[in-house]
Amino acid sequence: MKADELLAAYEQMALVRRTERAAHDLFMSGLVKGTTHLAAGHEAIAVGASAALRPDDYVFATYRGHHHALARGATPEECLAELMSRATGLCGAKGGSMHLTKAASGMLGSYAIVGAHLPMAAGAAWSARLRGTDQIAVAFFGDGATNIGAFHEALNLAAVWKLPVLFVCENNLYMEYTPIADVTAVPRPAADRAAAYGVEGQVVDGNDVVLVREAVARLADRARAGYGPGLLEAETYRHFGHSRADPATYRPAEEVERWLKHDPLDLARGRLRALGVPAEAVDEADARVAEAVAAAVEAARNAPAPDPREALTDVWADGGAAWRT
Amino acid sequence: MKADELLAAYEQMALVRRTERAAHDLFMSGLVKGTTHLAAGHEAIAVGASAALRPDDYVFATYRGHHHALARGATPEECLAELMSRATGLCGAKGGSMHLTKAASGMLGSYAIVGAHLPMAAGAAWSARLRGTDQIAVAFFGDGATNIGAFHEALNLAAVWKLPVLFVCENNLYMEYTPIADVTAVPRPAADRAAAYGVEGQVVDGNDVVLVREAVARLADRARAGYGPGLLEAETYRHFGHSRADPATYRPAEEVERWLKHDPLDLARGRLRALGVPAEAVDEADARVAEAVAAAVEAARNAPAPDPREALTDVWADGGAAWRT
Amino acid sequence: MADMTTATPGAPAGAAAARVITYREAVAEGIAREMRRDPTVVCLGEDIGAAGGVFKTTVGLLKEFGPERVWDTPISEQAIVGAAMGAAMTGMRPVAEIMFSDFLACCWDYLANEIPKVRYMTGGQVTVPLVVRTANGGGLGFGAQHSQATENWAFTVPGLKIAAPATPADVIGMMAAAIRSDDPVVFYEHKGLFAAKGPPAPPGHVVELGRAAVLREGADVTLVALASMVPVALAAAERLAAEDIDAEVIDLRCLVPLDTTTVLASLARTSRLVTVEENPYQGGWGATLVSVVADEGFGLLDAPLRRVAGECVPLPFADALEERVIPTVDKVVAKVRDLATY
Amino acid sequence: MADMTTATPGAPAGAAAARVITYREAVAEGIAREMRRDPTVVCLGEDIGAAGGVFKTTVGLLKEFGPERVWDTPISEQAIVGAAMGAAMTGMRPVAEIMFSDFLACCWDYLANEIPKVRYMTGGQVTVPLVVRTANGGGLGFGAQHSQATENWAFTVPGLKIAAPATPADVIGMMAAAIRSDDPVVFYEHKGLFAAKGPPAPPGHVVELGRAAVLREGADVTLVALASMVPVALAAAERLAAEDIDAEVIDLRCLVPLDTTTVLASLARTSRLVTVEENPYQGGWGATLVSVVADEGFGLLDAPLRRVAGECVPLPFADALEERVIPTVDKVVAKVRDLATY
Ligand SMILES: Cc1ncc(C[n+]2csc(CCOP(=O)(O)OP(=O)(O)O)c2C)c(N)n1
Ligand SMILES: Cc1ncc(C[n+]2csc(CCOP(=O)(O)OP(=O)(O)O)c2C)c(N)n1
Ligand SMILES: [Mg+2]
Ligand SMILES: [Mg+2]
Repeated sequence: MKADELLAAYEQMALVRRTERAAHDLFMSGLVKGTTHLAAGHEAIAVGASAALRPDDYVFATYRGHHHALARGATPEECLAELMSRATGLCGAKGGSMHLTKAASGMLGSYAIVGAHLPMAAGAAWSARLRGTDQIAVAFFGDGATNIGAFHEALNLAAVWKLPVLFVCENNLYMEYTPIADVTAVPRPAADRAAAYGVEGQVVDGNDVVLVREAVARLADRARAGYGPGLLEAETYRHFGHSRADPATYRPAEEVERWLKHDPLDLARGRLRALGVPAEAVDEADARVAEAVAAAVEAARNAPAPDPREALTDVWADGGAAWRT
Repeated sequence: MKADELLAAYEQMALVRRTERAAHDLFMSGLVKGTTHLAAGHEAIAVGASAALRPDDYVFATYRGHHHALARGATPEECLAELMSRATGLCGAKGGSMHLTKAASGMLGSYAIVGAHLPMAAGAAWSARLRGTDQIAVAFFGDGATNIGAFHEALNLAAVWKLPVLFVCENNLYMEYTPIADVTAVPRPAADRAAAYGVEGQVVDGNDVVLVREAVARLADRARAGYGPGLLEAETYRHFGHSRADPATYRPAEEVERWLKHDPLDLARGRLRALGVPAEAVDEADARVAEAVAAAVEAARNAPAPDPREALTDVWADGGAAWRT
Repeated sequence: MADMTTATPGAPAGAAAARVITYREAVAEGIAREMRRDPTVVCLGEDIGAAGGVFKTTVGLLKEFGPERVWDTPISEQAIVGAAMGAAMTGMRPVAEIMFSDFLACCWDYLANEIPKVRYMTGGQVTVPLVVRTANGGGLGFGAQHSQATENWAFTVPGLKIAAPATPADVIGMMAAAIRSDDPVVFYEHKGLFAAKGPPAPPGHVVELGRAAVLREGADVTLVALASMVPVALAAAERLAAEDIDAEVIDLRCLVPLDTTTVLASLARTSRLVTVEENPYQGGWGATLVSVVADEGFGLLDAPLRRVAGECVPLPFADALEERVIPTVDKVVAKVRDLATY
Repeated sequence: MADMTTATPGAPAGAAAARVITYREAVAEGIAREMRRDPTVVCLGEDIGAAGGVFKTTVGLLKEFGPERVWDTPISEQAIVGAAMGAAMTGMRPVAEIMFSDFLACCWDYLANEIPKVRYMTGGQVTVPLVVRTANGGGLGFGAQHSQATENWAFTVPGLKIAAPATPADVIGMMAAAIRSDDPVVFYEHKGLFAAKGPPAPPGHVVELGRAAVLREGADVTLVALASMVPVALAAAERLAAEDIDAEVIDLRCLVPLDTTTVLASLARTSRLVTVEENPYQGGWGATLVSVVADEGFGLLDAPLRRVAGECVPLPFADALEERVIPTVDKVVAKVRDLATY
């Protein structure tokens, strides 16, 4: 990545980090209902992958998907408004934190049933091929998702049909509270399964935005060129607990410490320094981000609640919800 | 296998073959309703595996399960009576061809949803371990089942929990009418997936009862000793079509010919010859089998139909079917 | 259950001499018509290509449309329906086959949690114009895991349209409507009707989803049926006519949208209603219909509302047992006769 | 939906001073009591061990019973329930947790096609004494895929017993009955009730499955509710009392066996019936109950049968929207008031 690209990526990651921090604080102060699954720590995966994708490619994410929505162009305000149950939210407050979606920019949704979106991404890739475009589709998922049946079915179908789809595992070492190693037959939950589908398994440092971008770019090129699916396991760690107010006490202190020292933003800052980008440029990016998120929080706070009548819209393509005559 | 063991195995295989032939003829003459999935050609897998198992081990089979029922001690009469909708059938004519079960001898059922019984077998193995017995469980399934999610989940769970369970794939090269190679990402649908669960993948000539017995015995010993699950891919071929009256015209003639020349009964006969077993001994076995199956057909034919009132029994453990007060 | 495979409900009088088409052929014809019209329609499923489907309901499609539009899949129900969903969200109109409707259980997450909800939970950002076709129902001795009438599973989930035609012409017309629908449709083809014959559908035939058909007018009691129970209800009506009980027979055709208007209008004429359902009594669609009627049509009622439904047991294998479980003409006649004297 | 998390339906008068237990604690307590009694009872599920379950409903079990009886699983719903089934067939009494009831869709084949059918289709050769526990229902802003009341999915399938307690004591008593049952039981624990408090259950407390509880007697109308709708119905009854409408409130407690005897007996006193269901109207259990009543209790009726049920939409995230979808005290009161003047 060139310096300006990397700086832009850094700023995007910082935006995710700030937005997640804001989401956390808003949740703690009771302004976000239900649940949240924050992606702080995972920023480099979303931002690095996005940098390697085209705007018309398709992204499918999980309930831990704020970073993907933001990386694909959703604004912090749209995201936070959704979390705060505002009519101006990405999904009009019908979806919530777990279902952020920005279809207009190819972010085709956040799915909260583990693994369910992997076949969908294969289907979007199939569709691209049928329509003769050279779009690709990417599914992001957690380490825990590698043990569910839909993973297996999606990988096999994608490989047999040589679909232009990438499966990117965000391996943060834990399901909710259980270490993935305790419940998985192989050390690399995703990469060690690749051979079962005749695809190459690759592991990447998911906290290094440059390496992620490179790895995704390579797999995206292959997929676009008709060589079939890619499977990438990106190692990362979450800074918050699994969801809501989880203090994540099940994680050993040294492990947390080690990973916090291997922070995606720090790594990018180091790389920027090495590329000779002046510290002020980084500070300015940070300042822009701080301002943007603060403004977003404010705007979302002031946005109206949804009209209760909206509960009975959007089931059908005609906009309504009638199930009988 | 010693000569007498092999002769016994041969006779069992011949019994399966004859019973399947009878089932086919009865179906064609309208005496078997619904459907059948005959296992002629697959005999060595059931018989070889059974020879390696203990009577108190558990077997779970598919809709193509007549050979497993017979190998585990169900009589041809019980099986054919079930197929012919008789009250004396294994399941009282409630199950039919696809659901042959003989729980009393550890044949815990034939399941007609592809792949569904793999987790069950894992569960039976888990139960054996919890109860402190050294029983094992075996699930037999087709090549087509390796692409369904339950396969993946069962293998992973069994490996993580080191369960005493064997997964034995009867690879007959086809799903119903579609070659397995057309829809599977790897050449060996089962064995090439083994590494994804940290288990050893092994391929065996599924038509050679001696080799099957050996392979299963080795995996069974390992499993019983606490080393966890085994995965075995047994190559075989079906002599009839997939089900009912399927003429199996989708299979190339040379392929059919090649496999018919590699017949489990012929192979066993050759081995018996090599062991010095006199031809008459084999002929006598054949004769016993012919007589037994003819008698079974006759007995099943003459057995009574089930009492229609039986339709409303056996839902609940109290024997009844009441869903409301 | 011979009546299931040979009856031709709704055949216009005098059509006997015209060309007839089987229900089974109508499936392939219905799909083919839409594939000709619209290049975004593609099919996928197990053994649907070269083999023409295990029920021979996709015969000819591979030949006419080629392997880029007719896809054989692995035994991966989740991948089939999940991929169909992803394709539907991105510009295609996939028609996915799930071989037996019992196997919907293997991809139920997509039918219950994904397909019917994604439009709503994204605030209307995406649509999912897909059809999941499946062979439904019993009466053929296929046993507990290949015989269920599972339309009620789908009926518990808002966001799915549910079609279940009873005649070849309706298969074609409703298939057209289903494939053209921008909403997801679960399309139940009844195994017991595949061999049934009926008049072919005229070119361009479309049967709007959610319109019940009054197949027989009557003054004394309304019978409401679906799919294979339609010929059963019609046969019962004939027998009842001989006893001077004049039954109106309604083929619901769809569960969602549910045409309660037609049912309530009929009730206004007959004051008595009996549903005829293949599915188990517990959780059957007839219950929901009855609950609408017991509320909104209460004032019209002259007698209890009755349901002839399957027994609450799994489907047994043997004919003698299966007939005890699934509604038959005899059972319908007995229930209606009893009601008429209320 | 504060009423859902704090109400204590069925608390005997004067119990306020006694020790109370939360519904959440009652789950763990109910399981622990059976594990102490019977060494064949084992638990499995995601995060149920060290973490004590994501709803903290299995807290303490790992500590008391150790890892050979409390098993953390991968995210593999099919393996969880499938393995439980295999274990149940071979001498164990597994208690499997499916974290949210929506995820039952991921292992639906086991609930729909395997567990409820294997006894029947083997002619009674095997039994499947297992419990599948799951957190059910909405009202907490968890959105479309984590909020459904899915007991009706199970209700469409004969062969499953269905329990859905509304109070901590019932959780314990029904858990005992469920685990001791030789039949498979789907045990719905309501998320909206986890924080609810109530009197603890006495030692050895067992509540037979299939017995509804009349929680409030009344002469004018019968309200039939389940799980989180029980406190809603009770609150509505209080409000209606102020308007001189005397409502009887029945907590069904189970869907299978369905206690229609208690309901019909109540109807004989009140002549009016309203169901209160969290689930969508289409396919809800109330429909089946109404269809029994509209048939067998027709002669007792003085007014239409009514159902207060969820709207037929997925569950939305925002409170303001979710309240529009799920029945509330206001909606129940309005519906009953209207009926009382019929
Ligand atoms: C099918 C299914 N089972 C269980 C859950 C509950 N659940 C939500 S997130 C989660 C852990 C997922 O772990 P992982 O895939 O590693 O993703 P992460 O949360 O670590 O990003 C679980 C078990 C679910 N949402 N869907
Ligand atoms: C989940 C599911 N999908 C589809 C089917 C229909 N079906 C029955 S047998 C079969 C082919 C199975 O092939 P394989 O596993 O190779 O076993 P074989 O029949 O060759 O012994 C299919 C697709 C089914 N029974 N279950
Ligand atoms: Mg994780
Ligand atoms: Mg095969």
